[in-house]
Amino acid sequence: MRDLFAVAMMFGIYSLLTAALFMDLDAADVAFTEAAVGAGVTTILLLSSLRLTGRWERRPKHSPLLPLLVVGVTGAALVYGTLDMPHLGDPQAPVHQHVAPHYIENAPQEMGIPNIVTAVLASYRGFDTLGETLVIFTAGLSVFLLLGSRAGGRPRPGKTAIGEQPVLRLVVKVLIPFILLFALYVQLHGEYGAGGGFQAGVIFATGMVLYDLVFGEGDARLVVPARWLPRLAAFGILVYGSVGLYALLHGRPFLDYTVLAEDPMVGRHLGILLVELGIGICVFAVVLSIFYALSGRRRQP
Amino acid sequence: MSNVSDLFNYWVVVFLMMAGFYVVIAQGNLIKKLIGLSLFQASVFIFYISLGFVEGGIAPILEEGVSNYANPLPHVLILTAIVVSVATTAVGLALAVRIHEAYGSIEEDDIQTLDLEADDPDEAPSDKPEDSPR
Amino acid sequence: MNLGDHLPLLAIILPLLAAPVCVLIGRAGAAWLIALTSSVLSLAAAAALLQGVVQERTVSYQLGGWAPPWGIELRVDLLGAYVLLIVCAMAAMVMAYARRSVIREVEAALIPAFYAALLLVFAGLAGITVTGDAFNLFVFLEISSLASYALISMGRDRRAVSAAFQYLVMGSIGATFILIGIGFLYLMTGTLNMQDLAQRLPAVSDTRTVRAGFAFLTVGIGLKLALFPLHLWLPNAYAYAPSVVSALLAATATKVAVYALLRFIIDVFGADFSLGDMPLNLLLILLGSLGILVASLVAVYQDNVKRMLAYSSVAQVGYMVLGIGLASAAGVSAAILHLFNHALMKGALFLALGAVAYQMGRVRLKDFAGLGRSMPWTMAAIVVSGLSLIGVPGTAGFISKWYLVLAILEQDLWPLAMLVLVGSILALLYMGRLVEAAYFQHPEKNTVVPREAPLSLLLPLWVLATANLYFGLFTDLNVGIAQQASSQLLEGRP
Amino acid sequence: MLNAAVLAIMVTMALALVRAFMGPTAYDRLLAANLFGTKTVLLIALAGHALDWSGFLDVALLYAMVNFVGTIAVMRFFEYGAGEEEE
Amino acid sequence: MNLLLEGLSAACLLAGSFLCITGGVGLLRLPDFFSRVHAAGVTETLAAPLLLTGLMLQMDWSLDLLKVLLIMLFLLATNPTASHAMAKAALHGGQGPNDEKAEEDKGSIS
Repeated sequence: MRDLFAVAMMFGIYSLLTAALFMDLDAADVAFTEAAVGAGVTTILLLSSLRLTGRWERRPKHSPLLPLLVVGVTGAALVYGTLDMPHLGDPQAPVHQHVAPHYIENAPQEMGIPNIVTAVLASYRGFDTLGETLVIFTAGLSVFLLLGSRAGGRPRPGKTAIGEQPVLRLVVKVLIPFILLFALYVQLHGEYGAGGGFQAGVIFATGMVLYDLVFGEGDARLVVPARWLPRLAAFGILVYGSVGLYALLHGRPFLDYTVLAEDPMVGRHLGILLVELGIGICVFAVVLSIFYALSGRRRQP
Repeated sequence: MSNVSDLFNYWVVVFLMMAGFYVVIAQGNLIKKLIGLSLFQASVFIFYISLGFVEGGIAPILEEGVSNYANPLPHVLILTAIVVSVATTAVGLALAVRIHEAYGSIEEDDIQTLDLEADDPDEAPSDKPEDSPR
Repeated sequence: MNLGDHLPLLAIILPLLAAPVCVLIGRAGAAWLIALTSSVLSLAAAAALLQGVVQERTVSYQLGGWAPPWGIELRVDLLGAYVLLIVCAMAAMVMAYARRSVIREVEAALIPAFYAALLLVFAGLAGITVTGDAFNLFVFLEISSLASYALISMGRDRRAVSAAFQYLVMGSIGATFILIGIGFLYLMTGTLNMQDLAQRLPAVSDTRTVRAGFAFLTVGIGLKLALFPLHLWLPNAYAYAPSVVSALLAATATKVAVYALLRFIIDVFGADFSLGDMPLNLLLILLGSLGILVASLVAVYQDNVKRMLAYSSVAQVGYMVLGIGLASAAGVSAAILHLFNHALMKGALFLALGAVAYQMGRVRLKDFAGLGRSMPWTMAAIVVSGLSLIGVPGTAGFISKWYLVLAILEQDLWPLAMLVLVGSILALLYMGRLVEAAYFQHPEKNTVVPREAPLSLLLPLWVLATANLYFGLFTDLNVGIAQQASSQLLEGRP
Repeated sequence: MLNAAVLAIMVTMALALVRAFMGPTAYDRLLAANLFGTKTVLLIALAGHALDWSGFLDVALLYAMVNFVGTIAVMRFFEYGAGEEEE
Repeated sequence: MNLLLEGLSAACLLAGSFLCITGGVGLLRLPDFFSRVHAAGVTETLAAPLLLTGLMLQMDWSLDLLKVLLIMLFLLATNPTASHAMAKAALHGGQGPNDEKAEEDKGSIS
């Protein structure tokens, strides 16, 4: 498979199948994220960088013996590790005995929201999610450092991306409001079903990317100029951080949402919503800035 | 020694991991290495999620009259890990683009030969001109 | 809960949230100021935390108000506070030093983002030392390494970008191995909190899954540690990165990885399991000694001084790993001591190289010809920290080597003691080349004679150089804490 | 009855995969990938109802969108790739 | 009443799956790219709504029903456009609709 475009598409299919597998393993949220990210963002980023680095791959010259050996050893260690594992899905496995039951029993009383995953994500292990948002922020920062926002010459307003496609432009014009609305639905729906700040941010960005693809990035940059995006991402993180720090002012430990309102339940609701909003803004800004940096760059041979 | 047939799904995951790991090590093209890397990470996620699967349970979204739910903790870990995997791939792609501009190719062998060609590693004219578009 | 209770959190939240503020403000001068103030404040928090921990052994901080196994807990014991202090101290020094060096090496438009990334590397490393949750450690590790990939690629030489890519690939593989290891442990115990893991592991410690998990974790951390066979990414990464970045990474990154290794091997798995049942102590001793020999030998033949110091870092990591491999209280305390002293030495040396790069633009051995006269202060600092690297009595390096040799002799492993001596001699060799070039060679005719580096570069450099001497002479503070930390770690559980 | 439909979809996906591997021109691969994506949306919808998963319809809707955007992206970047240089 | 519903949904599902398979086979067998676009078009734009209506008939009135309807509308909007855009792009890509010669040499290059 030496045509890297085909490899990128195959990778899209692979991550799609992984998302379907997650669905089957009862992981709705994770399937949602994997589909939005694996098939959507990664494929688009891959394609836009392949545009810059060339589509064809040369046959590697050196012999595959050493890699095979290393892979074999690691694989043997992994299989050795799996021998004592409990079977798939057996309820007696230690995993389901210790920490998890607490989440399932107490989440309704303490949080009052049906989606336990969002409850654990935003409140029980909120610090992990702050770390996760910072990882995304670091990625956006690194791509900004590497490719710079103004790189690749000034945006070419009005240059249509795919030649003359009047039909496509019309349909996309109708679709984009729907996509952005769907993203908003996912953002606010995080507590009741699959969804949340991170997936919503990605869908927002995909909507803008679609606009950029079809109408040429000149127009897209007029709508959301590239200069704002790093600041927007920073703003998203500060929203998250300030919700946490607010608890500090009241003498409660960091990220304790009960201080936000008298009744702790309402406080936690509010906290989770605010936090998800912060993540959504940050992810949207980062994904879009990475796409701009890659697609806006002129091809240097 | 639990009978082996039940562990089948772990071995599928192990095979996927090793496929991804092999691509990262053996392939010369930098972008293919990145794809192999995210393949490797994706299969680790499948492993995590298969930990949390409970026979007959449903997705961890509370509904009346249902008591048996899948374990939510691995899902939370994986949501974070997917983000990490995407972030690494994005930075890797940006690096690959910069390497292509600096070296003219993203094949690992070419990069090594170009580096060795420069006789005095630091004297090499290859020092990026100051005005390269950042 | 007054301010004192929030210390573990403040030490890492300040730089974490200062990074987005730097990007938001977007002006270079302000970004540097924010970076400096936040690292100095977290240094103060770390110092206060160390006082607190010295009295009451461990400080625990529950995030979001949830009890440990369910919520995430920041748990700081003596070792954690000690490593946090050195990380914050080195970060404060590097930030104070950075202003002029960054202006010269980084394009103006990118400087605010550069400082934000520096803060994120520092915050990620500080987070690793503070967190008590295994998965949280993975997240912080990922933050610091992701930020360091971009920073390394900012170097002026085009090889910086390919070095950053190699580091990204090997770093991500290491991180994924750690993730697999944590997954195996979680599978068998059902928890992620390190203390909880420590209690629940002995029951399942003879199963193959835990052993495989242990192996993956050790290899993953070994990759991050640049342990001998897995160190290939380090020389290029440190050599071609901007001088400020290589200073910060050399002084802190590998040290925090050693801390993580200690935390997992002794705290989570228990010393008798990891160093007794599993053949890890032999492995560590073997790899450590190999690392010392091979890396020092290669360092002698390097032309680029930064690469030389990078190889010497790999050798010094070999010493620490050797200490851990001895599996004795003395050995572990020697490793902790060396962790502290090595941060001082490498920090000073890389800052000095930054000063030379600031004046000369490049740091090859030829550029050092005649520097003894033209940049006296910088060269004097290099000599002082070089002596500390070799382990001359009266410097911090000597103390850690002394305690390491004592620990070795305790188990009368004569060959190892000889090995440490040979390592010091090799260090004498490659530092000698540098000093000889600086003081006894004359610069080529046509090169311009550089002036001395500006004061803002020299001050932090000299603070670190004198710290090398201070900790060489007054050893009670340093050695006391190291021995207490290692005994607390080891007697934590039999 | 649902299972029969799910089976039919799976067969079509397999055929699409064969075309994706074999397809001489890159356009064939693109076509096959697009078809594969649409079929997966249907698969998730039908299988979700049959095995009564929860929250599967959001995933199906999202995937229809992502598949469309992916196809447009490939066409956009493919045109650049083919147009400018043939290595 | 629900017998009628059952029968109708069974019929829809059957027709949908039949079209699906014919489209798939068509995708493999047809020689030229543009005829394959037609085959793919059949499955995407006809079989999909049939299958989804079959599904909708089986579901009771709920939010899910609305979502399936939404998916159907979305598919109806995007698939024809995608096929149209692909055909147009292929045309631009220099691959004439039914000139066999162009098919062979074009095949070798890309």
